[in-house]
Amino acid sequence: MNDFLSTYGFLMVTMVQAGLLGLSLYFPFQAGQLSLASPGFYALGGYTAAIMLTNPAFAGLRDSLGNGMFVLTWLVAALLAGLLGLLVGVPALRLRGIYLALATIAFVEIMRVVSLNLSITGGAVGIFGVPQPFGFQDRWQYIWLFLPLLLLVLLFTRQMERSRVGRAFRAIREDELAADAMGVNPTHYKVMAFVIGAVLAGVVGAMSAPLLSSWNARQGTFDASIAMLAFVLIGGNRNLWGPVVGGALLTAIPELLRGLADWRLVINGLVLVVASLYLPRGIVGALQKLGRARAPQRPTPLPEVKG
Amino acid sequence: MELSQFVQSVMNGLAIGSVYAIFALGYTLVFSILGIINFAHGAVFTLGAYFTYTLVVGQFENNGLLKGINLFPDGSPFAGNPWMFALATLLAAALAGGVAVLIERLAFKPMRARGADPLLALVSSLGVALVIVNLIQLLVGAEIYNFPSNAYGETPPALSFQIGDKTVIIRTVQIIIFLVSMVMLGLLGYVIGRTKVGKALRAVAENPGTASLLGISVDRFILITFFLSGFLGGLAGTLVGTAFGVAGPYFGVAYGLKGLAVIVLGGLGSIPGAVVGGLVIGLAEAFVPADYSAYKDVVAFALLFIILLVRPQGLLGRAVIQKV
Amino acid sequence: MTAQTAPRPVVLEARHMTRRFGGLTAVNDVSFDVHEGEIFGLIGPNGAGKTTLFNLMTGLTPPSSGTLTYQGQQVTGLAPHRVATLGLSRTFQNIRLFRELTALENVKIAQHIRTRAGLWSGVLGLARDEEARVERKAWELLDLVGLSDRAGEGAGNFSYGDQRKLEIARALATEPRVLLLDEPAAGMNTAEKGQLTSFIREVRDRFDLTVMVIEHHVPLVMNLCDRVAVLNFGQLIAVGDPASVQRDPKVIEAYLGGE
Amino acid sequence: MLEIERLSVNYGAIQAVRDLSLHVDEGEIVTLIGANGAGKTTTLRAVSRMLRPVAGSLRFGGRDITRIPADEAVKIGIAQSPEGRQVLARQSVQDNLELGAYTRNDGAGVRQDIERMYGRFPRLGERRSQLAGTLSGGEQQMLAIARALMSRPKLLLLDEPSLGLAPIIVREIFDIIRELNEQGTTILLVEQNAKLAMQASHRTYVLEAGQLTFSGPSAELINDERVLHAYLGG
Amino acid sequence: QKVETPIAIGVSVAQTGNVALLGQEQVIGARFAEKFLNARGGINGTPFKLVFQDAGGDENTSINAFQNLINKDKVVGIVGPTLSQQAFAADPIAERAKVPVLGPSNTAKGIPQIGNFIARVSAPIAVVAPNAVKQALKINPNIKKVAVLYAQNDAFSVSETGTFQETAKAQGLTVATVQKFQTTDTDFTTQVTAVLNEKVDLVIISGLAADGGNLVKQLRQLGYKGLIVGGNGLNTSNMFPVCQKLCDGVIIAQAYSPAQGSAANQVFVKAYRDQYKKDPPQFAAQAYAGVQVFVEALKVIDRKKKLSTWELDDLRVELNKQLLLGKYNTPLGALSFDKEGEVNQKEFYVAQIRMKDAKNGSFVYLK
Ligand SMILES: Nc1ncnc2c1ncn2[C@@H]1O[C@H](COP(=O)(O)OP(=O)(O)OP(=O)(O)O)[C@@H](O)[C@H]1O
Ligand SMILES: Nc1ncnc2c1ncn2[C@@H]1O[C@H](COP(=O)(O)OP(=O)(O)OP(=O)(O)O)[C@@H](O)[C@H]1O
Ligand SMILES: [Mg+2]
Ligand SMILES: [Mg+2]
Repeated sequence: MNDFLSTYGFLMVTMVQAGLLGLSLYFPFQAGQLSLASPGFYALGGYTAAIMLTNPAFAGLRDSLGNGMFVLTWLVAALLAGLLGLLVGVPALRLRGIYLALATIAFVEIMRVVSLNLSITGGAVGIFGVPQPFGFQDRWQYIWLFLPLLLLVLLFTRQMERSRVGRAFRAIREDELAADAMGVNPTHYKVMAFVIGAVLAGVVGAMSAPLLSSWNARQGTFDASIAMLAFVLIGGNRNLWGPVVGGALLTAIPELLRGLADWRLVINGLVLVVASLYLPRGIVGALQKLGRARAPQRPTPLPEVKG
Repeated sequence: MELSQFVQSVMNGLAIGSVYAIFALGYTLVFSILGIINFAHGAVFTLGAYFTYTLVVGQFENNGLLKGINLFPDGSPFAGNPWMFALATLLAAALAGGVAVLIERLAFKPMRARGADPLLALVSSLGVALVIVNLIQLLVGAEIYNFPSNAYGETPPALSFQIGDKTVIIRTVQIIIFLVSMVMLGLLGYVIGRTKVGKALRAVAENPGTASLLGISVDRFILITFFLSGFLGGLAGTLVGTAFGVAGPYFGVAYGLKGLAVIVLGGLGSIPGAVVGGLVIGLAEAFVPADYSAYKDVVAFALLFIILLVRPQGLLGRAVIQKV
Repeated sequence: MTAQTAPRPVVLEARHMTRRFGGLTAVNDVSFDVHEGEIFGLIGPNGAGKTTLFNLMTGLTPPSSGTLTYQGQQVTGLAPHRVATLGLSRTFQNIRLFRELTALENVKIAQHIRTRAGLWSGVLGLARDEEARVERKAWELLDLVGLSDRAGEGAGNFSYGDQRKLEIARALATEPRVLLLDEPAAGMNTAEKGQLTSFIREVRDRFDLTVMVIEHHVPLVMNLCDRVAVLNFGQLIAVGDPASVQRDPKVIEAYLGGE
Repeated sequence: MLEIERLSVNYGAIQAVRDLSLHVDEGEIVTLIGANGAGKTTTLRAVSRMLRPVAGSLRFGGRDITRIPADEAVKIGIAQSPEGRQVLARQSVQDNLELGAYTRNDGAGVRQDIERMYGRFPRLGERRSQLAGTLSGGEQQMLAIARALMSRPKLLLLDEPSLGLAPIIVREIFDIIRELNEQGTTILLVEQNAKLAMQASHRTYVLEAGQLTFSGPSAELINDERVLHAYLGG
Repeated sequence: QKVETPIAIGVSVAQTGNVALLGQEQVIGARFAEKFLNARGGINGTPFKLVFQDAGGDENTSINAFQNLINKDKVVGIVGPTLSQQAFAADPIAERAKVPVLGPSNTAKGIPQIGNFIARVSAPIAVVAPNAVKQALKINPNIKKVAVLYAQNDAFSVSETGTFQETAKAQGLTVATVQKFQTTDTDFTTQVTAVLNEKVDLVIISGLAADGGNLVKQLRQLGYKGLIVGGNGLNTSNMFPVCQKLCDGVIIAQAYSPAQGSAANQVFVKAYRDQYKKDPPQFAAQAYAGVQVFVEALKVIDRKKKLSTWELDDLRVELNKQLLLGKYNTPLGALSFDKEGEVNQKEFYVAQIRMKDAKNGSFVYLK
């Protein structure tokens, strides 16, 4: 068991982490927005944590807060990502479809190049020697951070989907103009979805910097954008479990294929193709199709209050 | 800015931009017809260059299953003569077109048939790209390959002229790339804008269902599109390879991001847009002052961001007018 | 046709509403009043500008000039969701349901402006009562249009006529004061059109609405409407009670065609 | 000319058309009526090969067309003016009409026919270079019908052609239907304005919940109590 | 848990991904060492084996590879990973598990400081950069103005260019322009025309093979006639297909030279040439050295106490201790380590490229 954890513990953590990142894309998706900005906010969160945890400027704060410092990095990362999300989201969300996707990729790319050029982010080398939180000895212990976060986010998402806000998101996804005409303010909810995703990605980033012991500009790239999109699509973009399953699976597959040596990534590519061919609604979509959708139940009638 | 410097920057911009443009032509073609972003385009582009290399040189380095192979012990029939090189390039491009057709058949068509989200094509094409890139690496290694330096005959490597007492220079290969991309643009523009085939393609692009209701064989047109796109990609791969070397299996994939930026900036689905977008981004990069060269990509993407905010449909894209 | 005794108060005032598309003036200097509780018909040849007028009234298309006021408040210049909040709701000529969502959800969504729950109260489940109300009302409205036994079906799977009914239910869910119907009978057969007439009246009475309706089916218009306005080439060529409009030679020539 | 035998069409688990058999003879106008959701559109879409039936067969001019692709159906002479119009929104009116004649190779004849359409629908003539997507609903309907005519079909499938049209234009459409029929075009018509359609057609089929309930000469059915009650608002 | 035989040494380099160009040379070097050293008796007569785990080009894959090597493959030590950024992420894993790591190509500052178990055979060759500039001045004493170009997204190039710039200034040269690029760039027209504008007589490049090669090519094609100095990233024949004949004359700072005269190297070079018909590249030599260092340290331990009798955990610790003590005659020349694990490499080299034809060339050792 211990051996298993030591070998695959890190993988398990990154599977959960990928699920969380997939979810961060899923929020704008719910409101019909194809945003690929998450790696930008993820990188921002990571840098925030890495800087706060290693930069001498914060030494005093670190000493006085102890492990609380880690919690503080999450909060600061959430705040910064939220603010930046607002700043980027308000103009960008006037765009639609691929145009929005590209604007968000542009954002990711700008973040990357800027962080390569700043000294506070350590340039090309990045920041290293990020300390471990809560006396963690092994990487698998990060599951104690990521798993609760995942459960929390899933709960949040489920509740939100069943609420008025969730319905507004879906309405915009289906037909923005009709939603507007039916009283849903599209800008408001699109920005809200985008910012929620940004905050989540930021927090995940802040938790991931200690996980990797280091942080650099390679963490938030176009490739990551596409990978996260694949998480959502392969998992299924119409159900909150989709990004989680997709992220976990796509993260695990190349590792499980290690035995194939040189053929590893060829097969990984084939898996992607086959999955997209045979799971047009994603994995979770396919599973849902098996289990039949339950017809909505009429609520027990109350005494009629007719006008 | 001095005139000579300005002219030089314009030339630099056009040179860089035409590489983006020629990559983007085939990319945008598939997008305009099927509305899918085909990430495998970069891989097909790469393949084009490798195919040409195989025809012209036929020997591989030390790191793949094909190591030590020599296809032409007596020298390749395509070597040593620019016309034969051009022929090899076209053959390779046709092969790349064939590969693109194969990709459509195996990776996209079944998906359409199942009514999948068109975004999923992005994942599927990503998978295809992964397969191709890693197969290349498996077969011939990650080495950098190149064509014989006399591929274009004994042309001078660069041309220069004087403005005042300053010299302005440009590489010959880049002039060739620029010209070829213009010719391809002209041809494609003619076919799509002026012919019945083009009209049918536009109908397929807009709504395949309706198109087939009008008697248009959607399937065939999609195949034609993929072939053309692969052909253009393959051609571009070879040309860019002669300019910069075939820098390993990822060499085409690296253009994917810029290529995407280019077609979106130019306006999705607009063929001239791909070229204009390429040149605009090239120019933007070229005009970044030397001291800020580190921020070249920031400038390109910031420009993209701003242009999109002002013109959400891209430079030459047509705004989708929705009648309510 | 209900004979109007005393004129009821004006709720909608359109003044000089104009919309140009390039060289084409789709709506040209149109002014009219709509009275509270009336069913006001809008007819005219194809391309006369009827739908465009609805778009101007609901904020989907900004007018080139002119204004619309609703109970003294200016409507033009507001975003569509603000217009909806004021109490104007509509259906679309080219049906625009949330196709992949269920009929029930379509109707629930439209109660957005009449409910309050924000992100956190939704997530923390603090808005149970409101949710229950939304749910109940959605079912009531589906009952009203006769679709409650298909509440869980995707709206896009409904046949054309049923989609129109669902759109009406969705528009009603915003609790409008003014209901704008763009060709509600299109795609219904003659028998159904007859039922639609009484349905619209019933809805008007039950929810205390003012109704504007665009329709090409002349018997329905004549039967249903208290007053009718006729547009031709963007201009208002006649307004009045159905009988007189039907006799107007300009209307016969442009729209009805001679027998 | 058209024989439908025991046709069944499903949407996933939903059976939209069940075991339907009907035929349209050469030179006939046949009307298909039925309530919302009866399966009329589904039937037409099966004939134009836009939908794949789960059972049954389709024959056209003696040839089995159950499995041919949709574009092939146009080539052998079947054209459809579809429900929801489906004009190509990003193409001009003129381009839409030209694409309607995609299967034809007589350039001059096509140009002539286009002018003829503009003559019949002056509205379209005024709007020839406007993008079809910005046309009014009724204008789009005219375009959809005109476009279907452009291929000079042997069999014309019209799905609610009067939908959204002003009375004056509805009359025009039915004039065209009669004229075309006199020139030899066979027509299968789906209409909600049942009376008008039955007056114009030779025979009528009544569909209910995906199945045939009555059929017969239009002139007879139009006076049938049950039909009168259910579809004519009598 | 006892050590299993044959003793397993882990190699975790980029076999896939976009740094595979480097990784595949490291694989060749390591394989060579395995074959060659085993043929010479392995570890005092018992052969050892290498276990490869692909580290890809990213941090996560390298961590996973390390976890596999340490826990599943039970290696005694690891040669890897390829990139410094990967090392910052993966090395702490080995440190925690007390498994010695030898970085074959991690040149960034701070690598050996990651921990006691982390050492490297790749010198952060700031030392050699000055020599290359001095060589250029020796060839052309009239050099006054220099242009410096570097890949801003490559950790090594960024630190190397710092040394280059300092040296240039120390030698009394003016740095007329500093241009940045990315290793993924291919078109350098803008940078080159900026350089040409300054009319410099020396160009110094820090980058990798493809971008460096393209820079050289484009400099020459656009008319630059002066000397070019290339950093250690350009010390690879992978550059030849890119700039072809135009590579000729470029002065290269080397951490490894086939011309290095030691017997260890000459045997290695000969064997490599026999098999691959060309000189061994630096990455191969460094990977070879990494494996060799492990093997030699294991030999010493084995002499004291048979390896098969060791507990794995103890052996790893002992190996790390022994490793840092020894002196090694590798193809890189004589190596030893300081107590942090930083390599002490005695010799660095400066060479000039001589192209025989468009494809084949060699690095001619200068001095
Ligand atoms: N976005 C637009 N661009 C150009 N012309 C437009 C646009 N929208 C509408 N039009 C034109 O304006 C005119 C009025 O259109 P509108 O849809 O209001 O007509 P309508 O009266 O509703 O007709 P119908 O009864 O056919 O629905 C039409 O001729 C149409 O072609
Ligand atoms: N895409 C679809 N998916 C699922 N069910 C569908 C779909 N299209 C139609 N249906 C169902 O099939 C049945 C027949 O529909 P069809 O459109 O053929 O009816 P119709 O007779 O044309 O009705 P209308 O007069 O309203 O157009 C209806 O119950 C409808 O809900
Ligand atoms: Mg209208
Ligand atoms: Mg129908």
